[in-house]
Amino acid sequence: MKVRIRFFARFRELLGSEIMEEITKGTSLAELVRIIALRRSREGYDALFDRGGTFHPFVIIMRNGVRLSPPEAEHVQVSEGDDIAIFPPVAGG
Amino acid sequence: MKVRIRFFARFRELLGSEIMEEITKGTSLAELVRIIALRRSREGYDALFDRGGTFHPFVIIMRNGVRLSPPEAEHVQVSEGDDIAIFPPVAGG
Amino acid sequence: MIAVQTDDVDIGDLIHRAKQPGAGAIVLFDGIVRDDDITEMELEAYEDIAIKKLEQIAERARHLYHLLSVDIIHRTGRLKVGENILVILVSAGHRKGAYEGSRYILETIKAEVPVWKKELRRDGNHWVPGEYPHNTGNIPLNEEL
Amino acid sequence: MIAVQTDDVDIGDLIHRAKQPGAGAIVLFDGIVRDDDITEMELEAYEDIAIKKLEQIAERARHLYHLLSVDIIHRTGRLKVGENILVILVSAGHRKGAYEGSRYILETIKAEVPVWKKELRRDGNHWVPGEYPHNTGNIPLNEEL
Repeated sequence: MKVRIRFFARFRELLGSEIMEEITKGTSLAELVRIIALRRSREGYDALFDRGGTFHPFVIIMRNGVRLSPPEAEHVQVSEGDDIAIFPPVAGG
Repeated sequence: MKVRIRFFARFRELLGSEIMEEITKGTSLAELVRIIALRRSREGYDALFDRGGTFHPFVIIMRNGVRLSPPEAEHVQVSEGDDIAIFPPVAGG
Repeated sequence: MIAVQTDDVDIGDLIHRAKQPGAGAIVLFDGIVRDDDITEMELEAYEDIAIKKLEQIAERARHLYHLLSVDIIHRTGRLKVGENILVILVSAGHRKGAYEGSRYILETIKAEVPVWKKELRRDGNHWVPGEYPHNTGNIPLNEEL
Repeated sequence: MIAVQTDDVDIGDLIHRAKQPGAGAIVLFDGIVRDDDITEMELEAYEDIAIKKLEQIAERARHLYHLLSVDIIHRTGRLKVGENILVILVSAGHRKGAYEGSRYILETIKAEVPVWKKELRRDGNHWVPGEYPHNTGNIPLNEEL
């Protein structure tokens, strides 16, 4: 099953901009991001998760253009073709 | 003794834009304007003064760049070279 | 640039010149002739006092809102629908000062600067009443401009 | 015109096109790169979502403030001191809607649109923190954009 994960801004610098990932069915969104982050950079992992392994409250998580809260990301299972985006607080304008 | 009186906007249309007037010493500003207005147009006089002959409260009176209230205009005597301006509420912008 | 003039103004050039050290936000207000069944608008000013007032307002706004630059151009004469009547351009370090300073300048102009507008309509002409009718002009009493 | 782009925009042309029937007030906000000891600014956007968000904000503002036109151009890429970052141009019948609509658009962009800024300084680079840190992005939860 294939999904796309994109990181932006500081998270992109730490973890890469766009990752196509092959995963097994039943994986939660949070679990998927933990796996990728751990594999790529400890600093990147720490930027997203606290010591207990849960998303920092300021991390923004979107799946297919819909925002999910960190607790929701623990429960939502990713599906074939999902487009996931992870980013820090916005600072445009 | 010579003074200059300028009217603006609606008052200008009724009374003329700029008048150089020769007056006798001791004339009050309001009296001067009453004399000029009466001489020039009844409609112009009524635009500036009520039936009792006092300035309508919305009339703006300036002497040499300083604004005077209608009661002040009754007391202030005009002096040689005075520059007097009479105009309705402003509406720029 | 503070002016009361018949000529139009080059807004692009004003913006370019407002980009000075420290500037992070520019706010432009452009008041234009609205097509309220009118053919044209005729503007009249008590010019010497209007310019002094605009300079005073610009200086006050600069101080109150920490503006880095202030341009005010008020046009007079006959203007067609869509033409610029009043252009206010301010720059500031941050957006808050720029917006608030711009609005302050506009409201104060409407209350204090001796300018009048006449709408020329097919069915006759009409002086636009001031928005601050009684407290007219708000030009303070006995204050030297 | 709603855009997220690297190219600059012709503000004079935007103003010209905003002068449409019913318009009496135009307000422009131009956010520019401030010389806070930086050499350049680098802007990054989550483009597809940023554009959808800008369109949504423009539509909401048009409705809430009775705006006649809304243009929003957010730039990305490397920008020098003084360059335009964000241009918001609105037109309305009257000044109140124009000012308030413009400010509403700016504040909502700062809270909701996925764009990030990095300051490039002589002493190192630095991501500008969001102004709405916790309630991040204010992108509503579970809402399809």
